[in-house]
Amino acid sequence: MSQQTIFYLWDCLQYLINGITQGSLYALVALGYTMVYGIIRLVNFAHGEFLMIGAMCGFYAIRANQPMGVAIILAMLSSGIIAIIVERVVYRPIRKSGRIPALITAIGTSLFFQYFGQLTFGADPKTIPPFMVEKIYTFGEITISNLQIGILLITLFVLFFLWWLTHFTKMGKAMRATSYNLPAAELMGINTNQIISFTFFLGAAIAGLGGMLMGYTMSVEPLMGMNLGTKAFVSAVVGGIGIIPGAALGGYILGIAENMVAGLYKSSYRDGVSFFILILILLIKPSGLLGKNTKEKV
Amino acid sequence: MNYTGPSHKLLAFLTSLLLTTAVMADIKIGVVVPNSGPTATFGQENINGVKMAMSKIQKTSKQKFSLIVEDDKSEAIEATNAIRKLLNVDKVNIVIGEVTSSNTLAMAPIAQENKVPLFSPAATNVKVTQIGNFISRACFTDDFQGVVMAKFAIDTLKKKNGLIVIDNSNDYSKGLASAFKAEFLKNGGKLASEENLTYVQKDTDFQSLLRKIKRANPDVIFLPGYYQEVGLIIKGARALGITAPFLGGDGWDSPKLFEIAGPAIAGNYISSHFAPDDKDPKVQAFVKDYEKTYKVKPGAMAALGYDALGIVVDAIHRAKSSKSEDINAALLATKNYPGVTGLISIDENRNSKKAAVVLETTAKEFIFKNKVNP
Amino acid sequence: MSGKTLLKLDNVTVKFGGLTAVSDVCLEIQERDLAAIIGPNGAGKTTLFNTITGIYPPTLGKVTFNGFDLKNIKSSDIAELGIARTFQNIRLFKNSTVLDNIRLAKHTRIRYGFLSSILRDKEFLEEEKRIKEDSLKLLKLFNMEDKSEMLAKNLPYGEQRKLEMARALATEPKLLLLDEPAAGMNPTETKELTELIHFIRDHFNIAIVLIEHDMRLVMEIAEKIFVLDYGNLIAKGSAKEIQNDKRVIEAYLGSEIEGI
Amino acid sequence: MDYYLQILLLVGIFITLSLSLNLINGFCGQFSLGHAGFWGVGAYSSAIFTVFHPLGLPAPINMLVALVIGFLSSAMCGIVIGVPCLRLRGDYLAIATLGFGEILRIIIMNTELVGGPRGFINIPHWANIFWVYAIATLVVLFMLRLKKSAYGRAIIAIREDEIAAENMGVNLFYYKLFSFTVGAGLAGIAGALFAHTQQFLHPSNFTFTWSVVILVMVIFGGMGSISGSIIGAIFLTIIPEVLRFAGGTIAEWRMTIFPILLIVLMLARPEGVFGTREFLEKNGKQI
Repeated sequence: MSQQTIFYLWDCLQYLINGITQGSLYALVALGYTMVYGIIRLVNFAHGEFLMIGAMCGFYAIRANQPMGVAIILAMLSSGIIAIIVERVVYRPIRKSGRIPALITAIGTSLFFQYFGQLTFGADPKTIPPFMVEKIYTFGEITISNLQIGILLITLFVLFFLWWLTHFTKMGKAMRATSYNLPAAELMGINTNQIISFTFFLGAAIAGLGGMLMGYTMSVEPLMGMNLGTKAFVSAVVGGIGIIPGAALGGYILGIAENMVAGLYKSSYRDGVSFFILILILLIKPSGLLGKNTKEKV
Repeated sequence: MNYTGPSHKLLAFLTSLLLTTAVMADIKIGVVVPNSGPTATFGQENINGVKMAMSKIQKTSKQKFSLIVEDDKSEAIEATNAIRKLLNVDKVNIVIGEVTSSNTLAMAPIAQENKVPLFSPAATNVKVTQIGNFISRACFTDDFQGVVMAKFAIDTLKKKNGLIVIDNSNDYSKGLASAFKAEFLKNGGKLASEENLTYVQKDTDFQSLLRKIKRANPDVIFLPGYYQEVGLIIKGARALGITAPFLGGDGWDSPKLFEIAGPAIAGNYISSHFAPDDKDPKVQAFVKDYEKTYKVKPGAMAALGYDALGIVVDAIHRAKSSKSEDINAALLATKNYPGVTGLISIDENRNSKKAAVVLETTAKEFIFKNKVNP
Repeated sequence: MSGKTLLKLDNVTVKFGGLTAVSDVCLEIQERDLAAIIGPNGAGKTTLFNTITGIYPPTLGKVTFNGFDLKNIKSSDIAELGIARTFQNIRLFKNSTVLDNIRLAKHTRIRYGFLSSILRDKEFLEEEKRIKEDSLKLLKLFNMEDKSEMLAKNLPYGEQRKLEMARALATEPKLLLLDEPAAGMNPTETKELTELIHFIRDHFNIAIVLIEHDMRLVMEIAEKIFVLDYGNLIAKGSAKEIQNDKRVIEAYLGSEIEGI
Repeated sequence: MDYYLQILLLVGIFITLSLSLNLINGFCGQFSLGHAGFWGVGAYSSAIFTVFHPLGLPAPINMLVALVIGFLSSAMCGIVIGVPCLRLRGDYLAIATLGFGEILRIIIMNTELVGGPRGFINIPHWANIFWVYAIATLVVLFMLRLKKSAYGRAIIAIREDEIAAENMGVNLFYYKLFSFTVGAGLAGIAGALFAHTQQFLHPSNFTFTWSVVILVMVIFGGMGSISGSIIGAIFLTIIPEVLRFAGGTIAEWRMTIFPILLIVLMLARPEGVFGTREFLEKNGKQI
């Protein structure tokens, strides 16, 4: 093999590793989209903004000299609480009016928080220090940082936690029942409103965590939710919206594909490739990779 | 206002001041900035500079000015709506704006058609002032910065084995890069690799790029990008053992660069409009005032906003008229205006001719290195 | 039982994944037939209708209508060939007027082009006038002409069922499939319906197949009855024959024999 | 008054745009979130023609050709996107069109010929308020006539109930593709008008956010209502501008007021101002 080919292969490996890191972040944010969609069939466009609010609170906590752990917990809590408030005040009353009004309301909420964020927090990007001191390990031509490993481990932990929660706790079972058939769950005595609130809280809190982890690569700014939210949303759809493992799968596929295309071809097509994959998947299997095909009953 | 220019200028200025203050009615200055949307970070700093200049002028000048500020949401449609409102409803005499080249380009045909001067504080794209004779700017163009840094690399740093990394998502980076390349090769430099090294905004991972740089092994790297990506690139480069200095343009010029890159940022150079630690007393007074008002150090956007308004007010005084055509003529005749971003003259292409400052990065901040005249 | 064969199902099987909804069904409908398909819930009756109208293509077997093999023919083209239907859970165009529901059903009979409709030329105006007159005539047969400008969703339930039938007839079919036309009706309304179905068959000279649970209605009007159970055709024949069929009684035991 | 003229002009362009989306979303019930992409394709392709290859004929003729080019190029994109996507339903279709809209914009962004991220400059000023309202009037007339023809009835039937429509002889694919293509094409015309009145194009005009703005115009007035789309376009173009004059805090916060109004409207009247009816039309009965 020529020197060039060897470099090429090393590069591919490196992009794969970077893709997994980025995919982890997408997955964390995608979980919230998927859980909310699973339970009330709403594409929650404001999810990215919940994340932004959390990350902002985390940033101010750090600036007030709080330790990183406290800041992360604060970020998760504030994301979660804002999600509960929005669900209670805005989404719940609109739910009966059908899906299109609900979708428009979600878009409106998203726009509101974007502009609100720019006016209250200022438009300038704010940096969060990484959640641990960075160390870089080199293997041959590739490098891995302990932060990358940390992000992967945290994501896997969150996924494991969700799996445990949905399969082995009363709350989780109620969530699954609600998601399967909301009116039926209600008849079975499940307080579905409470379940929906909890789902919003959980999804947003995980997104808040994702926002804080992003301190590693990105800064926090009021419009961060828009870019990240769109990608995470695409991940959720690619994996099969409404399905928790699907969100993770979609996130990793997108992360890896984006890094491969940006590295080996051109980074201007980084955003293009995610949408391309999205459309490809929708055309081949509209319900997503792990989704089940459903036929309309006549 | 204390002039440092030749004495006849001072005299002219004083007489104009005397003559005009008595005659003219309230002069309206419109400003279009992005106060929300993706480029709001520049717009918000810029408008701070403009407002500070205004309050300072209102304290000393007898002439009454009113400032009408419009937000354009960082969008071209909104920018054109905003300037039309300023021109037709508020009937402003002159418009300052916008900070980005694309939105200035969107507004330029409208200003030109209405024959009202449009003076951009920070639109550096070459094409902006080519739209017409009512469009001018307070900053130098992208080309100039490329030339400045190529000269700096060869003359001051004595480095001749260069490499250029381009942010492919904007014209700004491409403009600087091509000017740098031409000047660098002309003066005996050579490129360490023929490969196209590019990235785009919002990229967060640069490993592939960095490894290509490392393999090429240059002794100086020109990286005309914006601070967010630049910070990450330099941080990664140092971690990977790339020791060559990076050179950049005013896109780097933000305190955030140091937060993003950390201590790795030390030992690189940029060209910019303004150095807060410039020993010039005008600059020091500006920095002190700004910090007092806004609790942060001013960046280039604030300084350019401050100067843009200063130049406009100066032109209005010299024009002795509130007619837009006269103000424009006076504006284009600006010679050696002593701004905080240098001694500014408007050249025949309606661009600002002024010195660029070269700043060196330490671990914490930019320090003034030298001035490069056009 | 005269006339030529209109609809023929040869060994039709419909599977959804592992579930067999209809299994190896053969049946024939002649012109001017008045037939009924009965069977317990989940027997595959509606699926059979869906297969005939091209919504779910048969997994195995063949559907022939008026000599055409319906394989790979779109629902819309099947409608044009002359099969019309109503739905178990009324599917009207709710936010359209009664008249527009009927006019839409005339869709396949319209000859003017897109440009004519935008330019409103003579061809368009004449044809639209004719369609309107025909539609109102049809509504008159159903005693609904005075409601032609009401929105479909504002009609009472019984009239919604009637409108669905009128709409199906407006496509000018040769075969009309009625999916539980009497569902939710009281005895008086059901009686009217019986008369209406007879009237339709005689006035329009078409074949009618209905799915119905109301045995009184079925026994009164159906000349031919097909019995489905778990996707299998377990019996066919006249009302008398069916009433005495052992397998039918077994299938219905304890549930829906009250009408017999 | 140039400023008021500009607002009036934008209102006219948005009337065409919201009607074009209403054909897809409101009439046919196919949820598209990528409409700004079609708008952009029409704008850019017509401007490529007038900037680089104008015919040696008077400006109005060139403008007419530009409108045709805008229509055809966007309609073509509509077909290319519609053929694979229209099999999808509801949210999935919305997401797919969102993806395509963004891809169109990314392609524009990466095309050096049209200025990429700098924007497309020097577009001739060949259209004006008369052009804009002549086209808007024609589009309104087109939609009114379409609505009252077999084509319109078939398209509306698809919105009301796809399966029933198909069983009444409506070829779903054909009519969905028809409304998608014609809707895209009309958006392309709006794009051509936009390009030749603004004289400047930037990819940021054609983002997902703008697709949403157009959609909100349609939904505000009522899906399927022609007069609703007109009211929606007028209201949503004028409100942000009116707020400019409110001065002080309100002007500064105007961008947050818009989404709040939107949410309140949805809570109070989810079917939009007119529902599927027309102005002065009650219960389907025309007065």
